[in-house]
Amino acid sequence: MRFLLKRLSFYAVAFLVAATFNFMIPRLLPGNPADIMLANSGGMIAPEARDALMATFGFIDAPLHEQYFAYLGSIFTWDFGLSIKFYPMPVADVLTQALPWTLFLTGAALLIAFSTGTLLGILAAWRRGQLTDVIASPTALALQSVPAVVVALCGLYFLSVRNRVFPTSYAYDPKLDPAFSWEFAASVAYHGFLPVVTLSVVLVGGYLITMRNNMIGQLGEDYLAMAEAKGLSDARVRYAYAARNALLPSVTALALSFGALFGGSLITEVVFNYPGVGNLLYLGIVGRDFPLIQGQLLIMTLAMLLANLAVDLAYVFLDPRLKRA
Amino acid sequence: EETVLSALPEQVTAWVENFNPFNQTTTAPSVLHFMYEPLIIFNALDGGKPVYRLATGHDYSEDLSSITVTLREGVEWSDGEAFDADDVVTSFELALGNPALDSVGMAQMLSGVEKIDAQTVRFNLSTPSSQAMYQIVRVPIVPDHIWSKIDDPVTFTNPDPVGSGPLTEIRRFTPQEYIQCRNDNYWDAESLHVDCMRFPQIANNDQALAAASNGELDWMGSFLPDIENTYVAKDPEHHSYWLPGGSLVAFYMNFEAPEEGDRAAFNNVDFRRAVSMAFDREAMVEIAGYGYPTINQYPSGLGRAFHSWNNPEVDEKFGAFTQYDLDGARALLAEAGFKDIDGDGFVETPEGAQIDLEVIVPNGWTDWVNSCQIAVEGLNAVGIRANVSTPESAVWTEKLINGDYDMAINSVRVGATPFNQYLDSLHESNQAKSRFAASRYYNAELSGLLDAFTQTSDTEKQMAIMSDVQEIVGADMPLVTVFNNPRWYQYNTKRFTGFFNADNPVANPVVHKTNPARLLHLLALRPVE
Amino acid sequence: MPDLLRTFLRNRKAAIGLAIVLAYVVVALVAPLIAPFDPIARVGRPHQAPSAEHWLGTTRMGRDVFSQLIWGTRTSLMVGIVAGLIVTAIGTAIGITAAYFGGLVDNVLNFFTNVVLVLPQLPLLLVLAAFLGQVGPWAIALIIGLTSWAWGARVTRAQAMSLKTRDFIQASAMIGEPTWRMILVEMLPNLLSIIGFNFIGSVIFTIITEATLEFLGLGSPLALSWGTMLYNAQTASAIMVGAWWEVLAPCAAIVLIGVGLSLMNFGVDEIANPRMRTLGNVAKALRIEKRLLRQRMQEANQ
Amino acid sequence: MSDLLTVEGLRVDYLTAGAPFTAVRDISFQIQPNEILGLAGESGCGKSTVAYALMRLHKPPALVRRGQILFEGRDVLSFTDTQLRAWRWSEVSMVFQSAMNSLNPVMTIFRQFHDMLRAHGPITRADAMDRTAEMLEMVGIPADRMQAHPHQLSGGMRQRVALALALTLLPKLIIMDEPTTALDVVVQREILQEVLRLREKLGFSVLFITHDIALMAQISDRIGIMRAGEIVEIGTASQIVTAPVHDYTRSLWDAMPILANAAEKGPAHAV
Amino acid sequence: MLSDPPILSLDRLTKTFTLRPIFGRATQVEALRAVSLDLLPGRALALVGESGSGKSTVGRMIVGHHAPTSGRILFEGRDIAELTRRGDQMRYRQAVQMVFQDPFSALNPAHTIRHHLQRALSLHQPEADPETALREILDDVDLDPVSTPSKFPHELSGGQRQRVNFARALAVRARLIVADEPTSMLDVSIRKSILALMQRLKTEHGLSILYITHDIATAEYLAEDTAVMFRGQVVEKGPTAQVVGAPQHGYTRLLRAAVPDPSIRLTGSDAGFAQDARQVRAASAAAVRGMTEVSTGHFIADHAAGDHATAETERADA
Ligand SMILES: Nc1ncnc2c1ncn2[C@@H]1O[C@H](COP(=O)(O)OP(=O)(O)OP(=O)(O)O)[C@@H](O)[C@H]1O
Ligand SMILES: Nc1ncnc2c1ncn2[C@@H]1O[C@H](COP(=O)(O)OP(=O)(O)OP(=O)(O)O)[C@@H](O)[C@H]1O
Ligand SMILES: [Mg+2]
Ligand SMILES: [Mg+2]
Repeated sequence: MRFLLKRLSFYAVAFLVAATFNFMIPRLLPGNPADIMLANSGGMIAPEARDALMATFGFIDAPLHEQYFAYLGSIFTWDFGLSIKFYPMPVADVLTQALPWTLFLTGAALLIAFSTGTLLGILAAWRRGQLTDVIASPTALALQSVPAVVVALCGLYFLSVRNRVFPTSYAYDPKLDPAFSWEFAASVAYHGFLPVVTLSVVLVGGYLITMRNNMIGQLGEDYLAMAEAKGLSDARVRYAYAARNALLPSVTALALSFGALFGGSLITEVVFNYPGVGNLLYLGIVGRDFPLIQGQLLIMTLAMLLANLAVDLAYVFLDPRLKRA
Repeated sequence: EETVLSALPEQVTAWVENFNPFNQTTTAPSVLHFMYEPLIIFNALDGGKPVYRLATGHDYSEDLSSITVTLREGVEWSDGEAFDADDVVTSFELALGNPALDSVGMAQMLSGVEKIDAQTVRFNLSTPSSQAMYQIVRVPIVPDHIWSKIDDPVTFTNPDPVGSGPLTEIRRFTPQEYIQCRNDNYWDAESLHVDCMRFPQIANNDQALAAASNGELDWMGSFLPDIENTYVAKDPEHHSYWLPGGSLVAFYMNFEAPEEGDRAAFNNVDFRRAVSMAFDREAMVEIAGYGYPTINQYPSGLGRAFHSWNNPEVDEKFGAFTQYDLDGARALLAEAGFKDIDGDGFVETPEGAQIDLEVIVPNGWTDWVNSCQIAVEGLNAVGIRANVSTPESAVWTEKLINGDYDMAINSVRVGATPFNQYLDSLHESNQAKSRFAASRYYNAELSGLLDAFTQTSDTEKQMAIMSDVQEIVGADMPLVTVFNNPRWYQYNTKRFTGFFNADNPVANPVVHKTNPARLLHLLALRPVE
Repeated sequence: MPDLLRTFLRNRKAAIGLAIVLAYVVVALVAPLIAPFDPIARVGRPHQAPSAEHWLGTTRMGRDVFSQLIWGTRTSLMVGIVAGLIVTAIGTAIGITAAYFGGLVDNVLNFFTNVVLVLPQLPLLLVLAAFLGQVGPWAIALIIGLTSWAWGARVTRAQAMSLKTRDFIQASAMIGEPTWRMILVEMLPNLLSIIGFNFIGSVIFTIITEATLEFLGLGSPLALSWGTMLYNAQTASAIMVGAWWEVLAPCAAIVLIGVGLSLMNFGVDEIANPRMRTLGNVAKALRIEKRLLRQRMQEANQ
Repeated sequence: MSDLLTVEGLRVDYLTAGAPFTAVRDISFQIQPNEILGLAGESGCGKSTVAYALMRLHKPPALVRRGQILFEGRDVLSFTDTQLRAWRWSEVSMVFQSAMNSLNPVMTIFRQFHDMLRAHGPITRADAMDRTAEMLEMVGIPADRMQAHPHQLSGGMRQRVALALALTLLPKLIIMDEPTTALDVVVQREILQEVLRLREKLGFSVLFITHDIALMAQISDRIGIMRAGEIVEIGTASQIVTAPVHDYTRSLWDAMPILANAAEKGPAHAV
Repeated sequence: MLSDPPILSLDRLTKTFTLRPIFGRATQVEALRAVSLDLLPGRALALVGESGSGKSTVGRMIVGHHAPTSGRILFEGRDIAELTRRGDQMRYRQAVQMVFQDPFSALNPAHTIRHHLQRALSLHQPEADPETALREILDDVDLDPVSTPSKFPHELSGGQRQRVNFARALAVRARLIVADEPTSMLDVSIRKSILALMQRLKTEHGLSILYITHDIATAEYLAEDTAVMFRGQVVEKGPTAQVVGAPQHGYTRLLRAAVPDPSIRLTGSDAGFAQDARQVRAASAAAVRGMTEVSTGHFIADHAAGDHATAETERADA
């Protein structure tokens, strides 16, 4: 339990630091959101009207520390103010609308990439120097160094623009209403296909290489020879013994890859006009939607921390050496 | 069978359920005009002639200090209530009483709104002006019986809109699409042949192009690259476009530039003319703008749309200064004493001060960035040291307003007459107050002429005043105009006909929410068969 | 040192990687000599397809894509290397310091590292880039350099920690080596492979990230780099109008250098991790073994 | 043909970047039923390589180039995978150099037994538990420790678990590759005593590999001395102790300090 | 023989480690319990005992790697905890050097042998001509002075590496060497030559040696004095001839009996050993109240009657 408490307190402090950081950034950004908003709408506006608008957006000229505490409070009440870009929607609502899509996108991609990457990594290590390895490893290597932008653009060009196999935007057919129906699910799958594949392609290489290296690290271990000597089948030795143990460092690597996952999903969402939080963040940045940026960074940080925490827990679960009966 | 028109008035990442017509930013783009009918539509393509909608007439008082507007009889709101002067008064009081709703600036323009009788309203102006009605009609007219009960009209999202326009019923609303349908009580129902408008959410040009070339959109206004190939060629029979000239694009020079050399140069009219001659306007239009903008080589910056106002003498006298002529520019510079003294390949002022121009352009406004690069190529070619810089648009705006720049590309809205563009950009009283009047050019004579323009409603007199204005601007060249932005407009005749185009230039055809004439356009459309 | 290089080059993957990277370096160095056109001059009609004159076609602005690619190599590579150096320097310094001094120093540094590690990096980078306004490639290099060191610090620390428990560190402490010598002379050389790994990885990361930032329009559109090329292609809807060369050229350049650098990293990994080294022999032994087994079975059956 | 195991001209190469390295060259020996054969030699002489090759556990880049391994007359090297799996552990098992590493660190002791039992025929969980308990008690470990993970046991206990594992299927031959090097002498002695006791009870053969020839002399019936991949001398334990023939064997004895009073008793010093 | 004052004395040295596992409560490990020993100049003291009995901990505390929980370490009569002046500390550090068990890990793989020795020389013998000194030292440890300096550690065999480690101690002009199982990772065939080297260093250079091992036979070969440790306590100490030749304490006897003896064949029926072992271990774990001198300089421990409750729970082997 001590371990968990320690991790939890780390995450709490990390969150505070990150939150403070998030607070600082938009306040240092040049440009005034109201002006940008009005410039975009093409109006010439009187200073009084402008100030009145600013006030409705919650831009009070309070001292910094008051703003800061109000901001910290907002974390707990989940009240990030009103979005400028989506005025008069509260940021929290905007985010709540977008979050499921990002979760779907990243979750599906993570699942696909991690399982395929890990599986191929196991096979590549097991048959190292053989065909699987010779093909999969260099491919993984190449994929690992391809930016998400490139994959997304190529996917968009070849599969959506040249050959209209997949749609270029949306999370589902706009003509449909969200419902628990096959039709809707199929539409979500169809629209999500390219984004998920893009993101998976970007991630899979890293997982493959990590797993392969971990596996190779395990291969010389005596307990594997022992397992084999015990007359266990090849598959059992490979998965229940070698892969199971090699998975541990892979899980740590998983935590480290969340950054890439979030970054990748941001790009993917922008390129495929996918209505997730990454896309929102980009819009927020371009439109100087401070409340949105702030809320955005905050939940992204929170998501990172939760993901890391989940990995910590998984690690404890996977490694009995940490438990101590 | 219902007729549904798919339109793309603007690119967004998600529709926001906001039908407050006073909101200038996130309101659904079909609220103004389609849901809330304007009083009058001034048709810029028809010399600014009024088309009466909720109003049936307007009269300036003799001294131009007030306007009396008569309202149409027999108009009903979509909930069946009758429309009358109370609605108009309430609407203006909302704007006057809530600065956040007053995006048109009524507070400065009006001293009050009076109900004369059920069908008559009088607007009292703070300062006499013959131009006031153009602004007044921009205020949306909302029903008194609903809006007088709203506690906070600023944050009110108007979830169940009651309007006077042709399409008031929100049939379906999702962040990715919404459909707005016919008002059963519409007063002008016989003109209306479109049952519903569908607004798909589209986030960027690429997606707009994809949807448009697929034939999914009937009426839109997007930048489509290489339009002949990417759009028209996909269905030559039905896909078409028309890009009439819009806002004026000009290079602004800061007469109070921070560096001494730059400042001196900008205050020298020959230098300004040389700059203008160094600009390859054609390349800007053809390459940076894909051929979509309308080139503007009027020395007065008038623009082709206002050709009927043109003073040909000005063209004759100063026309050479808007032609691309590098040698001419060099000669002009040399003549005016701009020489390369230190041998770095770039000229200095006659006093020997360095000239080093930074041309600012908002990051991301690609056609402008490219125009600036073409401009700088020309400047460098004639020996003026210049380079481009791309601050964020917010910073760019700030710099323009604060005068913290050398040269900038910028645009000015055009109105129903040439008056607006001159007023916004060159009137003394506006200088340094907005980004449109950023050049800090003070000319009392010009300002006097513009003031006089507002004091008369006599067209003859207005023409004469405009001629003089053009004379001054042409001679002084305070701005280097390069082209007029296109008004983005594409249409598909597969399902509807009657679209405005160059052969049928009834009114501004754009579907964007800033164009009131789009209502006329909507009413002109007929479903196929 | 030459020994190390030889081991490195004996690795086929590493050698190929090095060759690719060197090719890029050469291109970057002699860019002015080999670029056929001025990369920012309009030298052709807009969007000309690849031809004998314009090998990779022209951009929407009528600029030569090939020349842009060559000049872009210079920027992108420099940015990658500069940011890589910053990342490696900070990561190594923090990692070694934390590991060597341990205790409170370690706690503080490690905490700091972990915090940076759990921040969502790309989103933050975007916000920072926007905050700085028009950011040129150098500013991007700096931003990336200053925000991306945490991973390197973590692996360096881990490696240095295990190194610190090795007896030779204690042995040199016992003969009275001063601290700085222990770190610089005794520990650092043994961390070279992890540092190299970190550096190469950071270069890849920076090149990718820079391209991404610029693609999103958060860089300076005037810079000449692969990311800007992508951005300009994007704003010109190059994909939509069928000017694939404008998009694919920078994509290919990024992918290829990425692969080259990754291959080098593979090499570094194999040097650092002897288990990785024997892969070729493993395959060979397997083949022979299979053949022998078949023979034996045949004999047994006869 | 009463030999349990016959090794004929076995050669094992390691493929390296340069020329292949021959770790074991032309080794031949036999093991009789119920016999302990010791294999001694300095580090790197190829002892473990032999052990692994006997069970066909060698992994590339190791390669059995030549030779024959006959187990009760059957040619091990030409077994199919299925035959091999069935043969392993039920007839030949192995105790590895370090028990610390030969037990899977993330599995309970019971699961490691269960896995092995299942691989050699259907067995219920309850039966597997009974069998595990029985085996653990046989080597002196309380049965309730079967749910422990290896890291929860001491080194000596782990070595006993490994021994119990190796004995579970009552194999005819157990290969022990330096089973006690990681332990201190007292524990080592306890475990070896255990092995000997079990052998008397169960009657299996042992290939005992170590570099400690004094230890080997105490328990082996016959001893082979290896050097650089070859067996330089093989003979009965007493012959190797009292009358070593090969110089290398003698030098091995010389290199070992022998306890003074032990030397008085034994003739090892007198060459 | 006992007239020389000890170069180093351990006075009731105690060391308690606190283990903080990720899960569960912190536990205390009493690695050393009131250990007192004397090291005499020019002599070797062997420290033998089972694995985990605290032998290495003694060594590491002497070289200052751990601080004592209580008790004192006296160097030439002065408590080293009181050596506050930098010069004194340096002098002590230089005087006491350690040779590790793993010969490879003790040399920096990134540097040549020359680097290793020259650094020691330049730090501690700045006046000497580096090349000559280097050659002499290599000669002293029977390494080829010509070819060895330019080699990297991985180019040497284990025995050679261990010689380099001794050479480094010589270069520092150490007076006491703590050798923690210096031969256990070496081939049997060269073990004796390393022992011979230590023997020679002791006699020719007058070095004191703390020889940590669990191999009684080598202790007998090298050391004049022997101390036997069990569970963090010294249970028997005295001249080697007596401690090894005629052990008095139960645990020493057990240890002595367990040493492989080629002349005695083991049989399976000899079940008594394991039983003995269990009993002796239980008895020896109890706290030591004092030492009884059974003959001159030969002490054995008196154990407290009750079982000493150790915090370690995982210790017992059965
Ligand atoms: N994977 C490998 N590649 C190349 N050579 C190897 C490999 N594994 C072992 N060898 C070599 O084969 C020889 C025999 O090794 P083996 O492990 O059988 O020795 P050993 O007698 O068991 O030694 P030890 O007593 O240290 O366990 C050694 O010289 C070793 O260096
Ligand atoms: N740094 C440490 N932290 C916690 N416990 C330790 C530490 N160092 C040693 N111990 C514990 O102290 C006890 C004595 O360890 P030490 O290494 O001194 O034994 P040893 O007699 O040298 O054993 P071996 O013969 O195996 O080397 C052991 O139980 C060990 O687990
Ligand atoms: Mg071995
Ligand atoms: Mg020890």
